Amino acid sequence: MTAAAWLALFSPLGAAVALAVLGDRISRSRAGLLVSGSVLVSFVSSAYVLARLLSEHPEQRSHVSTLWTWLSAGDLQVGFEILVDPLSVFMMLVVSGVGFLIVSYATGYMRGDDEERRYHAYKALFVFSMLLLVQSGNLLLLLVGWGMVGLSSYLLINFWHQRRSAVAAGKKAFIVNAFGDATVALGLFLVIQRVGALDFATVFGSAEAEIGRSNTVAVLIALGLLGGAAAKSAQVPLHTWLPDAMEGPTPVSALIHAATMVTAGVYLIARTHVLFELAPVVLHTAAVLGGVTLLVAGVIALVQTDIKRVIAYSTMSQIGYMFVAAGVGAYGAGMFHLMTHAFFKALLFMAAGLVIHALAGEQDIRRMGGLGRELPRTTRAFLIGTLALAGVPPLAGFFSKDEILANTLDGGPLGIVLFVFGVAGAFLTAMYSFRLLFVVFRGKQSEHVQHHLHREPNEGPLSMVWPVGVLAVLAVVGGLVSVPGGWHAVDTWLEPVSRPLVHPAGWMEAFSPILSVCVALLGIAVAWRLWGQASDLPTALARRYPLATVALERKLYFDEVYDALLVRPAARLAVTLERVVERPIVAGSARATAGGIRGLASRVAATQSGLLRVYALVVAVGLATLVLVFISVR
Amino acid sequence: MILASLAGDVLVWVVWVVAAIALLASGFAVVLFRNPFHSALALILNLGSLAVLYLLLSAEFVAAAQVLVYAGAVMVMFLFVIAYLGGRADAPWASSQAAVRVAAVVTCVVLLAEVVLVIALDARDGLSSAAEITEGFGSPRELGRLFLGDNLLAFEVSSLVLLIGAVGGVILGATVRRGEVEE
Amino acid sequence: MSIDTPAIDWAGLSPYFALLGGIVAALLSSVFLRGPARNAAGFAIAALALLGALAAAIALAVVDETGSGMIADSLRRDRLADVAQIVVVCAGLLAALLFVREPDAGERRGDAYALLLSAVAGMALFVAANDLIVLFLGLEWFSISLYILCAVTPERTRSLEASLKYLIVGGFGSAVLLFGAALVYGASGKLRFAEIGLAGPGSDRLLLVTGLAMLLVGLAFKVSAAPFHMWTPDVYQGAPTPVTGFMAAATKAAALVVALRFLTEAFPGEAALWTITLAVLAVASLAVGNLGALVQRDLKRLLAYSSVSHAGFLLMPVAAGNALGGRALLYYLIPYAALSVGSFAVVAARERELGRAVTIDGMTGLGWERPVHGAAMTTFMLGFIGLPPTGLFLGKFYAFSALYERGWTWLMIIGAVFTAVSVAYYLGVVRAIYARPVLAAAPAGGSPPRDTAIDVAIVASLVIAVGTFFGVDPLIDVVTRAVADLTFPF
Amino acid sequence: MLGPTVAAYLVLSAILFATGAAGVLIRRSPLIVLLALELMLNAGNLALIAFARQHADSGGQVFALAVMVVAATEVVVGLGLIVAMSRKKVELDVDALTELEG
Repeated sequence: MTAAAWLALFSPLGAAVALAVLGDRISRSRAGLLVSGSVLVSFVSSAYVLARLLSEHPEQRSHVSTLWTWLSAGDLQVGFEILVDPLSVFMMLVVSGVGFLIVSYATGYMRGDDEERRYHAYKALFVFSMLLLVQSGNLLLLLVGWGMVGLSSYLLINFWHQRRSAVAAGKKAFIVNAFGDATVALGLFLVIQRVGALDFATVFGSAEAEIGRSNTVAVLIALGLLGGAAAKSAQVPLHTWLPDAMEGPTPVSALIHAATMVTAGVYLIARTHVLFELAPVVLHTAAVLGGVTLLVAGVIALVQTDIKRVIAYSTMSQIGYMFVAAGVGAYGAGMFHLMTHAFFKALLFMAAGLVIHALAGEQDIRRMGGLGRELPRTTRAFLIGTLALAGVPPLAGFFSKDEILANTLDGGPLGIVLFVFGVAGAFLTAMYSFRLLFVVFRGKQSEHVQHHLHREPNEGPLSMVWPVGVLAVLAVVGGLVSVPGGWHAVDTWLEPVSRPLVHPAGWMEAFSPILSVCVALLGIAVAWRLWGQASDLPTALARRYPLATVALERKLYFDEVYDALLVRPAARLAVTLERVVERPIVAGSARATAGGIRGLASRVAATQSGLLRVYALVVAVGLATLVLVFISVR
Repeated sequence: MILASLAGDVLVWVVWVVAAIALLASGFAVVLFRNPFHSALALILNLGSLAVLYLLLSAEFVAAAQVLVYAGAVMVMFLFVIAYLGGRADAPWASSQAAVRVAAVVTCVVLLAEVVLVIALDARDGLSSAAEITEGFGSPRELGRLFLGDNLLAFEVSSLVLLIGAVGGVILGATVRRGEVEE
Repeated sequence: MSIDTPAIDWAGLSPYFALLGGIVAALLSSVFLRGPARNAAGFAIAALALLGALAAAIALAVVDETGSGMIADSLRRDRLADVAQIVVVCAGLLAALLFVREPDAGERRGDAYALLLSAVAGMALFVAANDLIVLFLGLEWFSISLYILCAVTPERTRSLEASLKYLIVGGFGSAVLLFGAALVYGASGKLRFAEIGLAGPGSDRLLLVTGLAMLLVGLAFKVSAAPFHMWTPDVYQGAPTPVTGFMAAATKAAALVVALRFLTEAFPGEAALWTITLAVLAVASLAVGNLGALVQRDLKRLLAYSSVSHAGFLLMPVAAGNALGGRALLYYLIPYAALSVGSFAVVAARERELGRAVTIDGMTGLGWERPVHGAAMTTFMLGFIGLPPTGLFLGKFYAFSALYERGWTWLMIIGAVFTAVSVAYYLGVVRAIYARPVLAAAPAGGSPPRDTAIDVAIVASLVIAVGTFFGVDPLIDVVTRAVADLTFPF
Repeated sequence: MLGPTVAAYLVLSAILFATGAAGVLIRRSPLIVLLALELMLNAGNLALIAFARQHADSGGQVFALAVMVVAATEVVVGLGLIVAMSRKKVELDVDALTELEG
């Protein structure tokens, strides 16, 4: 069984390495096949592992497999090991399953791109990193996967390196993620220092005894982990990279950021919940972050005009729900929503991709409209995704979101507040998702559509259409694995790994769905009123509240604040250093060497003449300072 | 007896003062002369006065080596190269960047002040008295014993470094032969 | 007159003899042979000598349970020296591969091999030095060899320029180090490291710390730690690329190992002073190196600044002053050396292909034209950042752990921040590698033939860099034993 | 010990060191810079020999002799470089050449 898990892990890596080594020697279509085949192998292996686990007693479903002792320093032993347990298998299935659909879709979507092979290689690398992250058997290997996910997402985001905006977006994503990596690493140091081990079993087993509850160290460890989780999962205030990440090839990498990568934070909390529970303050912080994020992102999504960005903000908002769930201790509910979200969000992105594909790359929804008649299948797919997202029963999103809301009700006073947030969020979700649906598919066709729409027999190549179909089915039925008042398959499955802290009573399970369905329907109605029919109400509203509109369109100024506080001072420092230090001292010699062998003009040489002495002078000044310090401290 | 010792002391002082003045003056001259040829000559004087000081410090063998090897062989090579370069070796004295020059002088003065301060503070205790030396201290015999004994490695490595230097000089100084067959 | 010559430990000296034999043979072959035969013979001799030295050093590292002194205790024979020699010799081997087709070296190649061997021998001596004289001689031996090596391609004016700059600033640094050594000798009356350390809290502390300051400057100069780094970009850029690769890897390794040994053995009483100084130097190097690299276009210059920034990372474990730091330093050095030589090897290959200096734009499309080079360079750049799968990931982790143990979390945080800064320029290179060339950068004079030697060097560096990631455990074992003899102050 | 104490020699050596350092820092001719480097190394030698006398330990003298060899080697290499540079640009004015690295 563990052999199958290793196979699942390494097969995408093998594909990535093969593509890197083969370069131009493999044809584009073969490259795509190779990668999708390798991810399919991962999925099948994961399914096999699941089947094997199912045949075991629930309390014994945990297997560690170590390839070799990776490093041992003193008492600290870290193996190159994977952990196979219900939680990791759950994530493996989501990652490799949805990953497989994405990869297959991409072979159609990226066809004809100059650098198709590179794209496939990056994607294989991404799947490998993600699997490493969810399968690792200790915190250090988890950090490795964590970092590699950030890296491969960087590569995907600025895949189109000719676009300045893509490059900037990639950099931003990487820096935010690197910040998260750093905080996780600092957390790990504390764990090593206190517990002296990094493998999950030992750490979780002795955490309470070695670290203690609610003291500074416990809080710092949990904060470090939370920093990483919030960065990777794009939670306020570390969320700014995600909307920009939509610069990646439409919509494939966007999809990766929606369905898989960003859920890593939720996984991390669920996996290390023992450490979080030692610092309930931090756990509650996570919940509050999630609550704030789901509202903020929902509001911003209302005014965005780029089809991918709307879905991106929706992603942030939905992950906010998952953070709320994890934060109140309803890990199963969070993971459940993670799964259904992967289905319907992937569906939405793929449908959006079909739209963009049909419109030759157009992403601005103001230049769409009336596509319902032209693209009936896409419209149906989009409608299913939207209904699931909005939480309309009996689609997948309904069950998972309401499980979260029901769980918050049991979370004490904070839970009640979060419940209110969640219900408000449900309203917003319904509103912005139907706005998107109405604006894109209803109304009259814009001029752009009339000129650029190109029709294909199946509204897209087959390789793009079938994953959409599969996901549409999943988005409809995926929620049935867990039904309020009935059964809780996900909770039960994950029980041995992450026992929930909250147990909603019967009335909660009944009350919350009814309320949230009402709210969602209200949201849909409002959206209908505003965007569903020809009306000048939206513009009138915008005119009425210009400040609010601008603030929302500027995404509540998060970017501007970071820019002023961090980016610009850093840039100024670099520029100043360049002007004061670099140019006078160093640039001269660069110019001289660039001038070529014979062209060492005497003028340049004169600039040079100062240089060497300056070098020596700096040494002398440094020496004088050091001696002065040394004799004065003695 | 006391008188003789006193006379010896005075003599040493006189020699020391003369050598010290020569040392510092020639040192400044090396740095300040416009013509490298003159600077090189000043360095020879500098090395000579150093040899005198070494003698006062009972380092006979080092003093001899200083005069023979250093002031003799090395400086001859120096003068030869300067002569080879001819008048072209004359380099402008002044710096184009006065600020650098000022900063350089200030830094060196500060550094000097620091080291002198350290020596002065130390002179009250550690440096005030020198250990008694034996008869053979600093003699060729004594150093020979060290070079073949305790410091054998230093001896061997010095010769190796010199070999590499010589090879390097040949490599750098040799004209590049053109037209040699390349693979 | 009878002279008691010290006992000679022939086995312990075997690495040196292998190298010395190589130097002599290479010099003779370059005198007597002409044309291609000279090049081939030079390479064969250098490779044989280096492999011999490597084998000897490995054998010694296996045998040396406890350290001992050689030749009247002026040289150490212990695992620290052995491991450092292995690193230096391997860097030499890789650099020798790069020389095989170095076009600018022309007929000087035979001499170049001799000088390379000489530099390796000087470093091998330097890392084993046990007294001030041998320390100074070793330093000068390899420095002088490197000065000449920089100018081994005299057809390029800028390599002469680089060489003279290196010589003058390097001579300045050496003179400072010498004066410091003199003061330390004056303060303690001893030349052997351990005896200096044992001289006890006498009255001459002031003299001692002044000397220590000067010695630190001299060593920091060789490590390229800011603010004593300013020669680095010029010399790295101007020197022939194989020499640069060797310098980047070996000089730093040697100087740091010596710093570790020398400071812990000779200055245990001043530990607070030198550890804090090194920490400050580390911060300065991180700042200067990383910010400087951000604005570079020339790849060799960029890598030079990157090496300054890594001087900062490498100084951190030494600054920690504990056993963990010693282990971290040695471990870090191994993948770092491989990454350095490897990345310069890729630059050298590219340089020969394009027929001009390589800028970041010059890397455009490398990943497509030469997939192996591209993938290797990508791995090297990621490795420099500290990402898996190279050993530097764990190296940084170790270095940080050492700081943590010392209680210097602030330094860890500074290190982490600058790691984030470094991402920008390293990834810039990666991006260029996998960009499609807008205009096909036509190689000057057609594509040169495949250079097997350089490919071997690149793949070998890659294997070492990645191997240190996966084979951490045995390596940790090795470095733990290597520093077991040292007594750390913290 | 006759004459001035060791401290006096050390002060001389320090002055010589500073003079040499200043020479490296302010002169433009590589030849004179090389000469100034010799001054610095000789200052180190003087200090070594003075300390050797103070401790009555010949080790310092051995060190000084080794330094002498190293100094000679540096001179050889430095001069070789200067000659190579002057050769390289025979057609250029040597003033310009010396300015290059001065």
